[in-house]
Formats: sequence, structure tokens, C-alpha cells
Amino acid sequence: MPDEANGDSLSPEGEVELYFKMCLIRAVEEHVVSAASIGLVPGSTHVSIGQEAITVGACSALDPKDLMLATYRGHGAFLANGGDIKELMAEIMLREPGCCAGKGGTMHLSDPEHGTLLTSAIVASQIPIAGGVALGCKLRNTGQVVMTFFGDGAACEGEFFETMNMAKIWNIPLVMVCENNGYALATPISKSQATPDIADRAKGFDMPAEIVDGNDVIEVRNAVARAVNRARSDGGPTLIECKTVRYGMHSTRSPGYYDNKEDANAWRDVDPIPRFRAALIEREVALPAALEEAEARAKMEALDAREFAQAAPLTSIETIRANVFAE
Amino acid sequence: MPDEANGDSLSPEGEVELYFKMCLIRAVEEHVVSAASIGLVPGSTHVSIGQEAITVGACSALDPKDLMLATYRGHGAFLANGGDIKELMAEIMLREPGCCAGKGGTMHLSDPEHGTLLTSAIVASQIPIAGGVALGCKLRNTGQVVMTFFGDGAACEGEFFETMNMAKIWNIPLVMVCENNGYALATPISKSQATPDIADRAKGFDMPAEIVDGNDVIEVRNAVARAVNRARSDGGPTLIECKTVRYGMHSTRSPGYYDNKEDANAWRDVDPIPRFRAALIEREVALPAALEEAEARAKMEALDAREFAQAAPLTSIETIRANVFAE
Amino acid sequence: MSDTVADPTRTLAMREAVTEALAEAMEENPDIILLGQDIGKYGGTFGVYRGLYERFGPDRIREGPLCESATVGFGTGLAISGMRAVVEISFMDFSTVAMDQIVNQAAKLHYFTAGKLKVPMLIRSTVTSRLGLGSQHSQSLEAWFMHIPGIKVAIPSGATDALGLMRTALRDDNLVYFIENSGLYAEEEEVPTEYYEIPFGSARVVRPGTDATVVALSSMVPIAVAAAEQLEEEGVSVEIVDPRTLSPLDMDTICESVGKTGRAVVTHDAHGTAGPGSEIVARIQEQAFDSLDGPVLRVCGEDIPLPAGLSVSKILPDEAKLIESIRTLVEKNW
Amino acid sequence: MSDTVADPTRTLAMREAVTEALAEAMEENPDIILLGQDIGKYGGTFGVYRGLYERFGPDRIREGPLCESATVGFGTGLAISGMRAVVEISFMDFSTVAMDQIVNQAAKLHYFTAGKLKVPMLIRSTVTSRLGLGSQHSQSLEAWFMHIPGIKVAIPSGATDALGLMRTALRDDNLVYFIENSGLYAEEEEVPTEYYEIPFGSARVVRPGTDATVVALSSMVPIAVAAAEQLEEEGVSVEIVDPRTLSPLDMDTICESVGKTGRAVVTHDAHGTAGPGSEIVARIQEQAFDSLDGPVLRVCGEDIPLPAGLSVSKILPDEAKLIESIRTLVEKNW
Ligand SMILES: Cc1ncc(C[n+]2csc(CCOP(=O)(O)OP(=O)(O)O)c2C)c(N)n1
Ligand SMILES: Cc1ncc(C[n+]2csc(CCOP(=O)(O)OP(=O)(O)O)c2C)c(N)n1
Ligand SMILES: [Mg+2]
Ligand SMILES: [Mg+2]
Repeated sequence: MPDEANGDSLSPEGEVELYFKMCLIRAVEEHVVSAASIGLVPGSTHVSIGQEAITVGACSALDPKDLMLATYRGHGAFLANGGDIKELMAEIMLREPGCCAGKGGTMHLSDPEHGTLLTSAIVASQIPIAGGVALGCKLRNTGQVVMTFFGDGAACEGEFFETMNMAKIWNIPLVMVCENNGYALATPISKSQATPDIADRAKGFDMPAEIVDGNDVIEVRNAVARAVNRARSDGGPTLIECKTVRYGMHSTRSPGYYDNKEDANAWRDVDPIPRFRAALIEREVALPAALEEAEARAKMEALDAREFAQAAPLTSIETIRANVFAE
Repeated sequence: MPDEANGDSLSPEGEVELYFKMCLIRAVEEHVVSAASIGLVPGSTHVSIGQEAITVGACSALDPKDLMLATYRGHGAFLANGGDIKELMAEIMLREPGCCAGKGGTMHLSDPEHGTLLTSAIVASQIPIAGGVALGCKLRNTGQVVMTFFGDGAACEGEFFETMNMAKIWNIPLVMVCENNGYALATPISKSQATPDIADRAKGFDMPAEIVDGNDVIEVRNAVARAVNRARSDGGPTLIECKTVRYGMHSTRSPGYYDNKEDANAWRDVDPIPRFRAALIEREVALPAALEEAEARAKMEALDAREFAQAAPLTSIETIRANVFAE
Repeated sequence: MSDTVADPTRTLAMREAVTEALAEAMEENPDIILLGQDIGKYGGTFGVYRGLYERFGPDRIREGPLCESATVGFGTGLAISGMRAVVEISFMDFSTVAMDQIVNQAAKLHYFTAGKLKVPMLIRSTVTSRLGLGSQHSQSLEAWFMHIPGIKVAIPSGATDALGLMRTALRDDNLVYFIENSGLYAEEEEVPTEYYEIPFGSARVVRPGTDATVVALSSMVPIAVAAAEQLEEEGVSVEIVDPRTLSPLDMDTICESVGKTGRAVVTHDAHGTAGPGSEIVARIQEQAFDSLDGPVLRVCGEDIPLPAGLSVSKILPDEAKLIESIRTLVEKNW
Repeated sequence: MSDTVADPTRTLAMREAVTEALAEAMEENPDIILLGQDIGKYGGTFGVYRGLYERFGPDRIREGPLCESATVGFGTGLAISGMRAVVEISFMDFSTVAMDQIVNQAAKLHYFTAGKLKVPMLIRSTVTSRLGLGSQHSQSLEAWFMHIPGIKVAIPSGATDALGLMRTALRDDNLVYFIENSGLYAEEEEVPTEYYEIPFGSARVVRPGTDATVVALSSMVPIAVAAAEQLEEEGVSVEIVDPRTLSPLDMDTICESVGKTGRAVVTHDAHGTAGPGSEIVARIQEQAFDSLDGPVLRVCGEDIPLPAGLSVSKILPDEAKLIESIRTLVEKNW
């Protein structure tokens, strides 16, 4: 974990590793879109393209023992937090070796071994659950910090507020990371938020809040690191709003709505990956060739994972019937 | 409705009328407690003793056409808003001539004719309903303002926040009056609120909010009048927090909890009725005799109502079976 | 040319039927307001509102923030203030977020105010039992709402019924929960051109038969028809009854059928245990015990959370399971 | 002196039984945390937690703000983080505020993570069906939770069962919804002094009989006993079975009884339509059709929201209604 972290506190290798992870997520998500388009991901899947800086930056500020909960738009968070790429791909394609044996699918990932407890498909529902996990960590003095991701839409649901209130009263080690991508399905924040900044919502609870550029991986990392430090030193919860721009659609099933084509393409102008690449080169952290190598490696890993998943057996009926109750 | 109202905008008669109403509520509530103690109000009843300045002050700032929704602690609001005392008493004692035919009971009052739509027994549930009523008024351009009462406990429930957000976005004529009496059942606000002031919660929505002394009927009236003016002139919603002190118990069934006897009796030191009486005399608005007369009249009306209710028939099984569906 | 002239019809998909009934009612009644998320230009998660925003504008097609509980509360507030609210809860699973407002408020206000308030509100949800969207996006929860007095529950199985029931719902002064299975949206039917309504509490005999009665709900209706056609070939004649509304529930039509056939199977996607079928079974044996040649059987969703992926269909009822069940009834001597 | 020495017993009220089981488990397992409103020094709305705060302190008896939804969410979070949560939802009616967390999260996490997460959580609610607190404070909603796979539902009718079931619940690694009727809290029973647990899914034959079986839930159990005693005098012998848990449901014991008596009545306070009894009836006729001399009848809460006041009992089942129903079954030749 970076101490009052900033880009400099990372080694050059560390920064390239962040870059690699962002590329890995991008490559995986592109496979997900393509797999979905040929029917390998039935139903719907919500990719996190364009939001890689948030998940990668935020997770990089956690210790390995820390815990994380995310949303149905969770592939990126899962990978950023160290989840196995093959288990992810297999899960998305509903195969036996998936991280949830292919029963959860794209919206329900779990990998407690790497600290990813769950991703939930009911908007905002994971926020109080994360609060409870944080309370458990505090009560057992484990020194763990708990982070939860959620969207701007989730910030309209009552549980977001209920959790802020409880988190502040009980002073629990919770880091609440809002990925404000400007839309909840087809609803722009102008129609869903009393003020444009979700961070405002923390004011009523006297909870520290920060707004960061969600397309700048180092800025996200640093802000989250401050929150993690606060949480770890018993300073209580923090809300971090990461401003970003949604990748031109809500999900493969529900396109969402944009007033015009420019809005739908706006994410490209702020794409965090080329931006981080340029910064790394400008700051002379890495040579273009090294970054190209990282990107190529990411693509290779993603392709491998996809091939693994496609070759894996679909979840069996025995598996489907299992786990209704714990023994 | 007072225009940028203050005590002076009320005639002396008007002020004495407020005093009378406060005395009326007090007298009714005392009958309710005594009736409950001899089994005439089975179950549980939540009286509003000590909180008369809030309901009377707030309702006095409404126009007759305005609408109001309150809570299970709603006898005071019902009367303050012009409801019939006999119908109230009969309802509390579960009699046929009750305002809800004796099927709602103490927690469920309704008197649309005088603008009291409903009182709800699920904490916070009436807040979004009030929002919807306000939206309806706005859409139909009726010029009506909608007010809802709720407690400090309700300010922990998600719907309070959801409604603030919607009310602000849609700029609806809603006045949200929080009766902060320091407790939700046995839970003091120190255990239930991230900050002691509920008014803080409006900050995150850029909604105007005021804190007033809830035991000063004129102060309440003035603050609500400002909010009503704002709402009526399409200026949107307001949150008003009225600080008060609970009457030594939560309900006749659930005493609530106080750390010590002093806390349980604290309400007496700030009792709004003697306080208003003293102010009226000091400001030479009324002679002690006139106030005594008002108080005596209130007691008489309350007694009449109680006797009426006790003599009225209990709700019949035919009535009980009616109204499951509207025809 | 035949003697009787068939009533003129037109082709309509179930999705279009819902849209049409909404548009028609909004045209006629300016007090109808739609509330929900993503119902504006986007047209709703399932496209049911397409075109309405353009026709009726943002005041009446009122797209709001993502908070189902307050949204239903606002709908109730609109309804008691003299408007008529239509509230979208896109997936039926999300009704869980708004249960207090639905069950304790909207369903009960008319009752406990002794009729002073009315709540003319329609809640619409789509059930996606067979899309494979996972445990939180697949549930058929109609039994919950049947259980609560003060709620009417409509659950059409095709365009004709959806149109007629929706028209009735939009004139009813009570809370109506309207449940549409996404698998039926694209299904087309010949629908009468003349205006008609379908009263609540009137089941439809989808197909006459003499050997067994199948009471089928929603997406199980077309599957039951397929099963019946298959069995017809084997000489087993199956009558299919679609209750169309669960509350009120038309037991007369169901019992009349059972009186004729002596055998009944109830089928739906919802979990079997404490599902809508449990009530139907309980009432059949209460009201038609003497007619029964054997127990009333159920072919329902297994008691397993619905997994992601198309394998979800393996734990849902299908033609084969239904045929097997009917055969058991017909063949076995009880 | 008789040959057999009776097992030693002590007198315990149902409320005390619940408190004792909680205290005992908390003593033994430091990972148990209680969450809810008013559970501290006050001891809970129904006094069930009295004394626990003094014994276990504010960290473990964690009194919090009034927000049932997030409270259940926090409970789930505690549970998946390795603790065991006990969450108070004081009146069962308030479960409506937390349904998503109960039904979509806590009940399903184990399933959709393929067993990676466990949710050892107990939710406790009191049902006040007969206190006359009005429509929003009277509901018996157990059928909703029976309907959802992944939830176990316990519904004791007295101290002995409450103690044994609560002990089991506090060792179960699943979500358990524990339902207590306030009318039973003060009822005392002779309870074994020796430690015992009652496994889920084991019904109790409360009283043996030969002419008719009454399956009774919760507060209807003592009323059924009174009815049976009355009928005994008329020469009708009634066997009473208390399922004790609705999920899992012990049909073996119920069907064994029906196999003997040939007649069954199911009774509970919950609304009849789509209530827990519907499922029990459906299963009895499925599994014991050949034994039945007549339909399985139900004596349940009417399908009316519960009004305030003690007249509420008029629309709930009682001894007279139960007796009438049993007589109908016994007298009529089907
Ligand atoms: C309670 C609930 N309501 C509605 C939905 C349907 N839905 C899924 S994602 C979504 C938009 C959420 O927006 P946001 O929180 O901003 O996250 P994003 O999709 O932008 O990542 C909606 C409405 C849901 N899953 N849960
Ligand atoms: C959703 C819900 N949870 C719990 C309760 C039980 N309950 C009734 S009143 C009350 C306290 C509410 O406190 P507050 O909002 O401050 O109002 P007050 O009683 O002080 O007027 C509680 C917990 C309820 N009625 N509804
Ligand atoms: Mg978003
Ligand atoms: Mg209070």
C-alpha cells in the first residue's frame, strides 16, 4: 500500500504493472463483447471499458488481505483485485471452472481468496454488505480495509445513505468508491441527481469525501490510498467519487440512451489507457516498447483465457442443483 | 397563511387560537393516555405531548387547501390541521364514527376534507407518498403545498434521502418537517445519527434547511411559513428540523429507554404550553383569564369527545370486512 | 363464403399490446402519469414504453432516479392526489426493494382509511425467468402479491389477454400488479380489431379437452398448448385453462374444467413451494374434491435459485415434464 | 413411586426460551453479533434481549439506526466475513423494508457463489397478529419466505420448541428466519432441563388422535389443542401436528398422521390465499391422496388487511371455526 501514495511511490515496474492490468481488463472486456455477440454470453453483460483506471487504481491501493465488493459491472474490479482471468472468463461463459462454477455468470463473481467477496446485480445492495464486512473486520481487529464500488445510479438508492450513516456512527474501515460514469442505464445524472457531484452526499454525514478524475489511474490510486490509510488507522469511512465517462452503452442487452453520437463516443476522448501510456512515456517511466510488450502480453493472456473458457464444459445440472443450502 | 410570517402577523385572536389548539391536543392526549390505561386503546398508542408547538405552528402556516401527511404519532397533527376531535377520539377507541371507521386506529388517521391525507405506521413511509402528492399538485397546478411530518428515527431510513433527491430534482412543493425529539423508541440520536442535526442531511441535495426550536410555536410557524412560501412560488422543497424533547415515553406499550429519570422528565422543562402562555402574557397579547378560558374550553371539548367516543359503538364486523378493494 | 363472418382481427405482439393499451389510456385520461427509471426516450428496459415519451412528454412520462421504493411511494402519492399512476419496476426481482410501499402502503390505504383514499395505481414488472440473467434477475414472485389482500394480480400469456387486461387495469381504482414474461413479448396473436376489455377474475379456456385439465400461467401457456398437441396424438385430450388474473382468481372456470376431466395439473415458472400453484391446487381440491380421480399435480420451477445461463431452463417446467405429469395422472389408477 | 423416572423439567415461558438460547450461544460463540434497533439496554421491542446488553456489551449487542434494509445488509456482511449475525426486525411487517437484502442477497449468496460464501445469519421477527395494532403491524408473512429457496423458516409454538429450534438455528450456516408470535411469549411450558436441540424439518405430534389431523402453526397450536379437547368430549379424536419449521417441511410426519385419520385441516393466522397452508394442503393431497376421505380444509386468516383493535380476532381463526371445520370433515360423506 502506498504511504500518502502518489505516482512516485510506485517503482517503474509497479507503474507498468498498473498499465498492464488496465490493458488486461480492456482485452478481456473486448473478448466479452465479442463472445456476447456470437451468443456465448447469453442474457446481458456489462463491460467496464473506459473505467479501467478506477478499478486498477483503487485496487492497487489495497493490501492483499483487504476485501472488496463490486457490482454487476465487475469484471474489471475482479481482475484488478488479482482474480484469475481464466476463472473469470469461464464464469462469464457459464462454464464449470468459472469462479462461481458458472452459476453466477457475468454479474455474480466471487473470489474470496484474492479478497473479492462478491459482485451484486441489485443496484446498491452490496454497499451495506460491504459495511457489514468492514464492521466484522473492525470487531475482530484484523486490520483489514473493505472497499466497495458502486455507480452514480446506486447513489440514488436509500441503502447508500443508510450505509454512510452507519459507517460514520460506527467508524468502520470502509472505502466507498463511486464510479460516476454519467449514466444509470438510460438516465443521465442530470435527471437522477439533485446536484451533479455524488461526493456532496457525504456532507450530511460529516464523512470525508473526495472527487477525482476517474480516468487518471494515479490520481485514483492516491485518493484511495489516503482513504485506505484513514480506514486502517481507525479514522473511519471515506467516499471517493471518480468521474468517468461510460463506454457508449450500458450492457450488451440494453444499449442505454445518448442524445447523440458524440455523447456515445465521448469516452474515447478521455480513454484512460492511451492517457496513462502517454504519461508513462512523458515521465520517462517506461519506453514505448515496454508498454507495447505489456499490452501484447495482456492480449495474449485474455485470448488464452477466452480459449480456455470456450473449451471448458458448460455447468452441469448437478452443479446447478448444488449449494441451495450450506451443509 | 402568514406572509414572511412572524408572530406579529397574527392577530391576538389568532395567537390565542394557537394556544387553544395546543391545549386541545394536550387535553386529548391526556385522555388517550388515561383511556389506554383502562384498556380502551388496546395495543399501543403514541401521544404527542410536548410536541404540540410543532404540529400547531406548522399547520397554522398552511392554507386550508394544502395537504398534510403524518406519522403514527399523529393525533396532534390531525387536530392541528383541523380534524374533528370526536372522529379522532372515536378512531383511537376503534369505534364506528371514527375518521377511519375504527379500522385504522390510533396509528392510521385520515381526513382528506381538512387536508390530512393519512398517517402511517411504517417509519418514513409517508415521506415519499407526500412527495408524490406534491408532484400531483404541481402537475395539476393546484397551488397546493404538501407538508409531511416525520421523526428523527425516520431520518435514518433510505426513503427520506430518496425523497429529498427526487423532490429537489423535480422541484416539488414539499415541506418536510422533522420532529426531532431526541429518540427513536429506545435509541437516542447519538446512536442513530452521524451528526446531531438532521438538517445536515439536506446539504447533499442543495436543499434549503432550517433548524428551529420546536417548542416555540411562533418560531415553528414562521419557519414553516417561509418554506410554504417557497413551495407555493415554485421554489421547491424545504427541510425543517424542529428540535424538541420527547414526553418521557415512546408509547403506551413501549416505554422507550432513558438513562435516568432526569432525561425522562426533561420535556417538562421546555414544555411548549406554559412557555407560550408566558410569552402571550408578557407580550400582552392576552390576559391570563383569556388563556385560562381557552384551556378550560379545550379540556371541555376533549372530555366531550372522549365521552362521545366511549359511547359510540365498536366497529362492526361488516365494517371490518369492507373496503378491501374499491369498487 | 361461410355463413358467419369472423370478427376482424389484426396481428399484435404482446409487447405492442401493452404499449398500445398504455397509450390509449393516456390519450383518454390526462391524469395518468408514468413513473420509473429509463422510461423516457429509451422506452423502458424492455421497450414497452417506446414512443410514449414523444407523444406524452416528460411531465407524464416521468423518468426519475433509481430508487424503486420512493418511486412506488411517489406513485401512491400521485394516486391519492387524484391522478392515476403507472409505476415501472423493470424486473420483478426489484419489487423486493419496494415491498413496504407496495404491501403496507398502496395495498392497504384504501382499507385502513375506510375507503377515504383510493389508490388507482398499476405496477408493471417483467419476469425474465428464461433469459438466464442469474438469481437476482429471474424470479416470478406473483405468489407474494396474491397473498396480500388489496392487490390485484394480472399475468397475461399473450397479446389478446394483455391488451384486454391492461385496459381493465387502467380503469381499476385499486393497486394492480401487472406481470409480463419477457419470453412472450415478441409472440404475435390475432387480436380483435374491435375494442374489448377483459374483466379481472375471468379465466380463459385456451383449449378444450376431456381427459385432464392443465392450469397454466404466463409463459407456461404456450408450452402447455404444445404439450397438449403432442398428447392429442397419443389420444389424450387436454383442456388448458389460463386464469389470467391470480387475484381475483376464477375458480369457477377451473372447477368446471376439472369437473369434466377429473384430473388437473398446475404449471408455472415460479418456485413450486408456496407458489401461486399451491393456492390453485388447494382450492381445486377444496372445491372439486369429488370430481378428482387423483391428486392435483404441479409442474413448477424447482426450489433452487435461478442460475445464470440458459441452463436455467433445466430447472423450469417444460413440455416434457408437463407431458410426463399428465401421463402419470391419466395412466395411474388412484 | 413409578418405575420410570420422568426426565427433569423446569418451567419456561417462550420469551425466556428465546433469550436463553441467544445468551447461551453468545456465551459459547464469541463471533455471534446481534444487530438491530432498540436491542440494547431496552432489551428489544418485545423484551427478548433483556439482560444481553449487560452481559455482552455494546460491541456484540449492536444497537443501530432505524434502517432495516442496511441493517440486514450489515448482518450479511458480518456473516460472510466469518461472524454469525442475529438481526432483529422487530415486527414481521417491517421485513418488507428489507426484502431485497433478505431474498436476493442473504438467501442467494451461497448459491450463486457456488458455496464460496456462507451466510450464517438468523433474522428474528415477532408477529403480533392478535394485538390489534392495525394493518401495518399484524402480518404473518412466513409464506413469502417459504417460497424462496435458500431460507430456512422456523415458527415455534411454545417454549420447548423455541429453545430447541433456536439452538439449532444458531448453529446453522444458512439464513434462518425465526418467527415468534407475541401471543405465545408469556406462555409457560415444562421444558427439559437437559440440553437438547430440535432439528429443522421435524414436525411434532402435539396430541395423538384418530379421526382427523390438524396441522397448526404458531399461535394456532394452543387453540387447536383447546378445539381438540372440546371435540374429544363429543367423541371426535383429533391429532395435532405442528410442523415447527416450514422450510424444510416435514411431510412424513404430516402424511403419516393423515394416513391414519384420513382427514386434515390446516390452520394458521396468515391470510389463507397463498399462505403457508396452501403449500401444506397441496403437498398432503399430492403425497397422501389415497388416504384422504375428503378435501383438506383450511382455517386461516381471512383475506382482509388486519384492522386495528381486538376485533381483529374476528377475521382470524379460532376454536369455534376450527371445530366447525373438523366437524364438517368428519360428518360429511365425501
Ligand atoms: C434495484 C435495481 N434497480 C434497477 C436495476 C436495473 N439496472 C441495472 S444497472 C442499472 C443502472 C445503474 O447505474 P449505475 O449505478 O450508475 O452503474 P453503471 O451501470 O453506470 O455502472 C439499472 C437501472 C437493478 N439492477 N437493481
Ligand atoms: C420501518 C419501521 N421500523 C421500525 C418501526 C418501529 N417503530 C415505531 S416508532 C419507532 C421510532 C421512530 O422514531 P422517530 O422517527 O424519531 O419518531 P418518534 O417516535 O420519536 O416520534 C420505531 C422504531 C416502524 N414502525 N417502522
Ligand atoms: Mg453509472
Ligand atoms: Mg424521535
